[in-house]
Amino acid sequence: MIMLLRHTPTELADRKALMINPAKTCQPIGAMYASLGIHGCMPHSHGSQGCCSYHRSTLTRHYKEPVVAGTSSFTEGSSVFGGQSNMLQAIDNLFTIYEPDIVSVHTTCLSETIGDDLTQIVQKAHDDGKVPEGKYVIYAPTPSYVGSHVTGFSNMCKGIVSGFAEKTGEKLDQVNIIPGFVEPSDMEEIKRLSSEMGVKTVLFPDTSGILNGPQTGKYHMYPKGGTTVEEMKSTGDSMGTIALGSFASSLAAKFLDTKFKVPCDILELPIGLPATDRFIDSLRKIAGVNVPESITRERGQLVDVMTDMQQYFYGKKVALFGDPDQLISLTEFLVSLDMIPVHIVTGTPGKQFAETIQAITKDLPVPVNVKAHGDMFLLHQWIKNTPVDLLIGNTYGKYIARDEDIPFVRHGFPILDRVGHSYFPTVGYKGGLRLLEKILGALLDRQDRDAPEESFELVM
Amino acid sequence: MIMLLRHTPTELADRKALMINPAKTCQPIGAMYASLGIHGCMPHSHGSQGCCSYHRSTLTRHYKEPVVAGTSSFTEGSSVFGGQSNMLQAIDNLFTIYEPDIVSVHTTCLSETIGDDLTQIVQKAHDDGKVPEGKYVIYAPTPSYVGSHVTGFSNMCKGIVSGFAEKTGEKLDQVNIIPGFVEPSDMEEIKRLSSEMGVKTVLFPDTSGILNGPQTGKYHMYPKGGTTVEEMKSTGDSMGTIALGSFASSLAAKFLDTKFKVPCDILELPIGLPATDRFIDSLRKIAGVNVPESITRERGQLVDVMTDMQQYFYGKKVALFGDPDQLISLTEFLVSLDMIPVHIVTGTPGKQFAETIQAITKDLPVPVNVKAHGDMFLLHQWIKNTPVDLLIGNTYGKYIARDEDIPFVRHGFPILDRVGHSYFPTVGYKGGLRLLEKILGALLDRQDRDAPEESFELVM
Amino acid sequence: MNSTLTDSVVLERATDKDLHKIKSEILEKYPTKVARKRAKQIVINEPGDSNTIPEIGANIRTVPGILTQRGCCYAGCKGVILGPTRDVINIVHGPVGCSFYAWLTRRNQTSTPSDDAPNYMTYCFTTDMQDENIVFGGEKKLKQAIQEAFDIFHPETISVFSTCPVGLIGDDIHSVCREMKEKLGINIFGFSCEGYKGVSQSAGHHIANNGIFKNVVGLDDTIKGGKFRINLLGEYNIGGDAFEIERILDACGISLISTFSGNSTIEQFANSHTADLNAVMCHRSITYMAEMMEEKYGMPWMKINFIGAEATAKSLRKIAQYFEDEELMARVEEVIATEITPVKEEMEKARALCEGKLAMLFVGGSRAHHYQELFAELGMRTVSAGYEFGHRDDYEGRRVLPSIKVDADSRNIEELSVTKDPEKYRQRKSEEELAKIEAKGVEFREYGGLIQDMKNNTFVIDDISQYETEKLIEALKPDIFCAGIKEKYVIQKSGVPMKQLHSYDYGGPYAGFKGAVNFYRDISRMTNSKVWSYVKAPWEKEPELAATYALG
Amino acid sequence: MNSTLTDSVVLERATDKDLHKIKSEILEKYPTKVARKRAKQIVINEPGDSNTIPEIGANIRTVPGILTQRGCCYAGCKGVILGPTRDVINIVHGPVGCSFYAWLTRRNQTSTPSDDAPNYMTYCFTTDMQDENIVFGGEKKLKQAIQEAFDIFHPETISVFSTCPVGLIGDDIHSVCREMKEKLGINIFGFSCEGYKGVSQSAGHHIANNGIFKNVVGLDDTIKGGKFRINLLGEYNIGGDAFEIERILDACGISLISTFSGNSTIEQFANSHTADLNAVMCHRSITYMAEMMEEKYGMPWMKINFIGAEATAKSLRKIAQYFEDEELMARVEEVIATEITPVKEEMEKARALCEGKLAMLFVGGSRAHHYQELFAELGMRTVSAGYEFGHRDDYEGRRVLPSIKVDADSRNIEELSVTKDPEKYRQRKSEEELAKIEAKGVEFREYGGLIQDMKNNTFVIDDISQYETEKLIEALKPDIFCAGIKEKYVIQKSGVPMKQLHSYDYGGPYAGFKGAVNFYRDISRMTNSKVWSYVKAPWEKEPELAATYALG
Repeated sequence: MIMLLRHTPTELADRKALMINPAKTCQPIGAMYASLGIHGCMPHSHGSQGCCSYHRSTLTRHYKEPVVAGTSSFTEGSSVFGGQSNMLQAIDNLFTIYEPDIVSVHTTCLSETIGDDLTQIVQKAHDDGKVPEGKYVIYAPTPSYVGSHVTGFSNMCKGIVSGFAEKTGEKLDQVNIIPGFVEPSDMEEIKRLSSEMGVKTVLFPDTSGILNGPQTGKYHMYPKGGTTVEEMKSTGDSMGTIALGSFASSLAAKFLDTKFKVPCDILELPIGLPATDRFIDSLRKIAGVNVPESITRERGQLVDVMTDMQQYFYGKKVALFGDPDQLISLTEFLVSLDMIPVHIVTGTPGKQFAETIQAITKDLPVPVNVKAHGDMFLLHQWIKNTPVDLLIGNTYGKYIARDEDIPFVRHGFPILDRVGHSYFPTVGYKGGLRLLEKILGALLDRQDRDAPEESFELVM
Repeated sequence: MIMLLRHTPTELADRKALMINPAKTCQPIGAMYASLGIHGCMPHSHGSQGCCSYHRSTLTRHYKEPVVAGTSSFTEGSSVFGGQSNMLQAIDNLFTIYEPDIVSVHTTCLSETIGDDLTQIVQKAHDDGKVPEGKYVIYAPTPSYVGSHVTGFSNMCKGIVSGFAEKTGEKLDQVNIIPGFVEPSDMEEIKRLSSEMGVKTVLFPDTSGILNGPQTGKYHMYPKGGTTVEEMKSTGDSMGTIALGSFASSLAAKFLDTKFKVPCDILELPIGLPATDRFIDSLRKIAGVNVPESITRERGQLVDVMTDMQQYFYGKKVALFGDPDQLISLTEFLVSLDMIPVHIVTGTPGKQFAETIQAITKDLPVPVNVKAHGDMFLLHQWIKNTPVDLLIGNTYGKYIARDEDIPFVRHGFPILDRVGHSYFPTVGYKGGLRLLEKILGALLDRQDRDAPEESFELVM
Repeated sequence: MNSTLTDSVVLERATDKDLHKIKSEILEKYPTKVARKRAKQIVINEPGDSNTIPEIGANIRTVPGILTQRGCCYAGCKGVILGPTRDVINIVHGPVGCSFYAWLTRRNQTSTPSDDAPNYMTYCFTTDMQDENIVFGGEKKLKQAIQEAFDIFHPETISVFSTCPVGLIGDDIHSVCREMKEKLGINIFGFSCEGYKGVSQSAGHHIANNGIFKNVVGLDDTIKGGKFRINLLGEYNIGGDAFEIERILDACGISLISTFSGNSTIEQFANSHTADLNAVMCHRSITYMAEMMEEKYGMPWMKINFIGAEATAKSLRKIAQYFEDEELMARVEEVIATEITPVKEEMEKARALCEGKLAMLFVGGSRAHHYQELFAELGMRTVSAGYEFGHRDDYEGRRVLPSIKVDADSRNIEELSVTKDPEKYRQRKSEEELAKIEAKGVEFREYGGLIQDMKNNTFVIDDISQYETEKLIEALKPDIFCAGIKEKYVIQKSGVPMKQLHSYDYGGPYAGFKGAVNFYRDISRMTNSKVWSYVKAPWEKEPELAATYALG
Repeated sequence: MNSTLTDSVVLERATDKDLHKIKSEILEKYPTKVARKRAKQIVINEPGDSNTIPEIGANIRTVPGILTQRGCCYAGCKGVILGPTRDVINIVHGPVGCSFYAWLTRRNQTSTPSDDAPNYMTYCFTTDMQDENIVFGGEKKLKQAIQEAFDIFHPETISVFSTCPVGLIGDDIHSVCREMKEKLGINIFGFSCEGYKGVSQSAGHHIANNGIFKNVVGLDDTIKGGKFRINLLGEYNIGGDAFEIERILDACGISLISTFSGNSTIEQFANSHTADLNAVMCHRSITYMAEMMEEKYGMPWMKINFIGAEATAKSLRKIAQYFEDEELMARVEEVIATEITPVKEEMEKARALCEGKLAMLFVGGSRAHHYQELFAELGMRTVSAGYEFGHRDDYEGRRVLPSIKVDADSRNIEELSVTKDPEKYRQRKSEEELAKIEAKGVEFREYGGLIQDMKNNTFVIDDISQYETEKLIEALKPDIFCAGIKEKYVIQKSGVPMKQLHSYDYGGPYAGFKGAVNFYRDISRMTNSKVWSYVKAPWEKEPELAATYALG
């Protein structure tokens, strides 16, 4: 078979400047995704048209759903004289033509390099009467040359609370949850778990219902779903905030803490048993509720499959790449399954990533390769040097999986070639079951494929 | 590669006596499964030990859960003199040692051939004081030489209502649902959908919580879950019965109708869009409720994936085998996806099966092979004559799938080599989404596997 | 383009709806200035004399916030033109995103002869600029990146693409490229294709053409191929289109020296000036190249079109006529005769299911035009069409070129001044010879516009907005809508099947004879699928309750 | 069996618990008659002189309703003995279930030399009797089924198995088989192995042995193999055990003429009487065959055991001693020396993680005994064990045989009367020669019981019930429990890892040297896995609420 990544050598070479096959993309797409999780919101990309077009395309390919957003359509002129007039015109047009409740602006490397001041431009939009009564413009700086799409998501989460959160002085019996850069299905599952716990929550952003919407024969630009203005305003009065995933969610949580004294608990994404345990336990403690039987039962089902199928997980080597919050929880989950995550790469920078992974994997019997601000080329080289039994990552992983003939489980962003991720969660205990089903399926399909006649198993 | 079913010739030959590679098994296992869906129930197999052992083993391998049941342990003597004394002793021992609320007896070919009269023996057990106060013995005749495991399930459903149902004269605001021979996850999903509709239901049998239970570190012979005695008693007072799957569920429904004038609606299993639509619509009409937004939304999500992914389904030929109720709904679902189910085999006898399938497939552009009381050997021969793009069936299908190199989706009973079926439903709209994810996954994995370099797709 | 459609039924109306009313309803919602601008870009093909071609606003700035589907200059340069060439390492100089989004997302196929042959298309290379590179400049990092690419891969060619911030901070990528070219001894060159240049992808095509022409074309004078040697320009091998065209050309005995750019190599580009004819598919993106090559090397160009069975046949004949070779003409007729029968059969089958249905096409810079051929073959009516990044000539025909005023956005894109190459120029045909061929109905240096090929009472809309799309669907209720991935699910949520004409929805090929068959099948599948009948739930269709009883 | 364990530490107690107390607590719950019966089947290995072997109730009827794990006669005949033989079409005459449940569910592996070689093990054949067959008899259908099997597959052998109703309605399968054998000219024979016969699978083994002996053994007199020619009896190639044993025998230069029955063929059975020694693994299921072959053909048999590295070495030595060949003995020592080193290494590694842990084994008719070898090698203590279908000799040793009274259930199983074959009998070793070899510590026609090999203060329980299993786990808290699939999840729900010793949980092989390594690894994985630490939720471990606030 002809190799798709035939030029990737086994020998590692130090690279200082060239990124090859990135395991991240840029901030604005994360900001756009977060904005889509607000009800009645039109995301707006302050930059040249290409950014917006690329982000919409990528999000659309991942969700197979409409993704609309405005762009300031910078020309060479705007790049010289600044984007204010483009943005003012855009705000006017968006509110006039598309009638959103909110326009949520994020910047790009272009407008950031120029130095456009969003605070000032938005103020001017208000002053010029471009923002209709009762409508909102929120914004976040998301320079593409800092961090990654996860950072952009994080910045827009902060943009949401800094744009909306208020403190009335009256505490509300509710908990804020920032779900992190996860699927709409995950956000829905986090809401279901919280509601099952009897805890009233404000989850933001919330793309469920928006990026996994129904086919109804009628297109709705602003579908049912998303966090409402009222909910977002109320976050300053909440009893606490649970931030899921420190890379994606801690910024907004800390803002609420600092500005409104809403205390926050920064947890890992509830992917896998141990992390979900901590999420449920945190909810329990913050809200002073008992964990209902129904959730303990879901948990027990997950543990049941873990114990029943342990032989198939045990000792299997895994390579994984993706976003740091996802990888941290996934790695912990794999370790809890007696699996061995040996190569772990995120494209997102941040030195605490490697430290966290090293702490999780410290008892493993083999050395673990881990890198933040790494790329898939490096991951592939690691795999060539130490082969693995399983690869977990986004769709781009399929090229490595094919060349190296490794069972492959799609997880993360973007998944461009399969459906399911937006409908079925991987967070929570049920999400853990889904992951186990997928991992087992990949491993057992391989065993079936490679089994000689005499050991092709009926029962597994 | 060495062929696993190398002796299967392409040429079809008429067979009158030899069944090869059955697509069914015998009644008692279906009865045992149904009995497990009653809370506090100990199934009991009235026959020789092997039956019980085989049924427990097969159910255990499918569910990866404890399955306990008693046996009358016939010896040569009992076979000559009748099994009454063994059964009386068994009833005594079961109640004494294992303290069930209910012992649910089914027969076997052995005890049926002998002619043991369960009504009489159970009466004697009561008369002899072997049935403690407040405890129950119910029973069903399940001769292995009639019908199949589905028939056994059906007979035990009737055994349940004939053993428990009462009419107090006071109608209850509730609907009986007989879910058919489906997974615990399916039963749970049917309950969820009903509850979401605001309809109070008695679902029986109900194996959810029993055959997909949690790992808690403590074994419970009678786990939480299952239909309770009170619920089963109340079925005679219900406003109506929805029987899902005429092969598995109509017998009990008709019994309630005839004996207690509880009207019944006999529907197909709610697998796939059209059949789920009919189930929801029937619930709506019987209970006089509106379909809530939440369910319409789930439906819309399923339609959305159907429309978005139509190109991958369209025109794909499918072979499927399994139980008649499952196959009828699955076939209809595949047709609604523009797929072409070309070979359909159930081992269960019943001439209405072929008629129903023919009606569903009448507009297909190719002739459809369908057979009730058929076997997998025939299916395999059909496939050799007209190859297919996909095979759907229980674990035994993997031998055909491997020999003929066909993408394979496991569905039905038994699934012995994968997990997931007992946790994630295939009924309802969410179940439809799961099926679509699995079917698409199988088709696209194959496309990826076979794609030459130039057409290995990133986006699908 | 003279389509089968226009030949027969020029005056037929595509719809009976009052398009003027619809247009004013659409414009009503816009702020005044926007409405005025959009009014020029929304043209109604009037009933009556089809020789009056209305003027359209095109290749002008998009209104900010209007929800355009357009992309940027970088997308046109890297994504479209350089993307499908496998033996060059394309390093995107900038923050990670631009490179990431263009990574394998255009569905150009490439087929290498062996596992030894270079193919870097599956890779994504970027300098991943960080904030310090923005502050202190990125030239050093770029230089290092080129070095690392060379050390690891040893490619024969490296190209570099500037993204937005690079232009602003003033990194001189061209001098970096020159320096590294000298140092490493391989061909290295750059494109200043910052996203903000021009008004759409179109600017990037021009920049890409210029770069390839300057840095690659003419480097290899080896004469390859047989007697009839052509280049195919503007064919990007989406879904294997180029493979099908290659198959047909091969059957006809025509040698393909290079394709700009699909299943292409830098090696072929370098040798492309040795061909004897440039056959141009997507005139929008590549005519620059055809013109410069004619000027410098003396080879004529003609517009051809392999989308549609009739169009394919016609294009083959045109090429054969150019070569004025009886044997070739006979061979071409033979190929057409063999190929066309099964195509016609499939066409009839599909036509029975599709005839009379309505299509809309809003895509690209020539596709919205070309694909009307295929719809016409199916008896379907195109009721509205337009380009995402077309110019006026793409709508009105090349003849309109002299009357187009060059605005500031276009002026910023370099126009190369090209002259005859003293050594390599070779006039393939004299003007007299060309005139003689033209007299037989073959045009050179010419292409028709979309407007003249469309029926009367149709909409032609440039740079259509999301809002206009919605209104149009509501008003005209098409049976199929063709555009790109961004529009895909917006359209489908309205219950209208949507066909992507960039990616072909991962189907195809649609070019040539076999491609036409694929298209017929796909369109008849999409417009006749059962799935759309399930959009409404039974309780939505029949909401009355025959309540057996009501629950407490 | 003389295990490494018993050699060294006979008197060590396996547990300090008061087993008498536990036993009476268990019996307390039973109805009086049941308690009395079970009391005999629950034996405590007393501290003290290990030569006193307590008597145990075994191979007696199961109490109805007690929740036994036992299967039936058919399972023993078709499932165990005939199942693993690939070149015979096994038609199960009866309703569908019996054939279905035995379809590929025992994990016997088979490896054919080529795609031409017959392998029917992946197929399931049944007459699928319907009610009319029960009423009017099924002989005609059976005849027709045999004909159809012949017409489609052209096998060389067909066998037929009676299931429960067949015996009751009186179908004479044997006469049908004879008739069809005559008609078709291939070997066809039947087994009257109705499920109600005997008290467990064990009856089926006997019936199977009789059938194979009568109908197959001795049919082919060809002398195959080398100088040292043996049969392996009672090795069913679960998880590839036989492959590992074949590998080792091959390395030693010992020819395996046949295996009864794993990776086996009818062809080998037919030829098996030409071997010079029967080496018996699972004595429970197959000693019948060894005895009959010795009687009729004159070849001695000895008990061997390939479960456990030491046991494997010892068994190889015994075989070598039988042949009294220096070269063979040297070769065997060489093989052992080479193989044992890596095994020992793995043993030590695993032992470090497993030492002192407790095991329970309730399975089969010899496995519960054999596998104690492996646990001993890991330093694990077997605190309870028993068989599902063992007889008293399996517990107490073969010496007890004369004292066992034959009850009604056993009497119904045919005992073949076997005599010397006038032509084929050949005495391999005279009684004197055997005595000479025995003097060196090799026993013939002998096997020890499980009880004598177990430590003091352990439970030995025959036909253990579900209830007893639960109580035992509660009382003795084992670290691992070995049994079959029916017990698997019951045990695991109690938080105790459970190892299937029928299917090996789809792992293995566990026999021989490589198998031992697999076992060490699996057991150390299972008894040291992280997953068990997650059984309790954090809120179950620490249920107090540090309520930040309470919601309304």
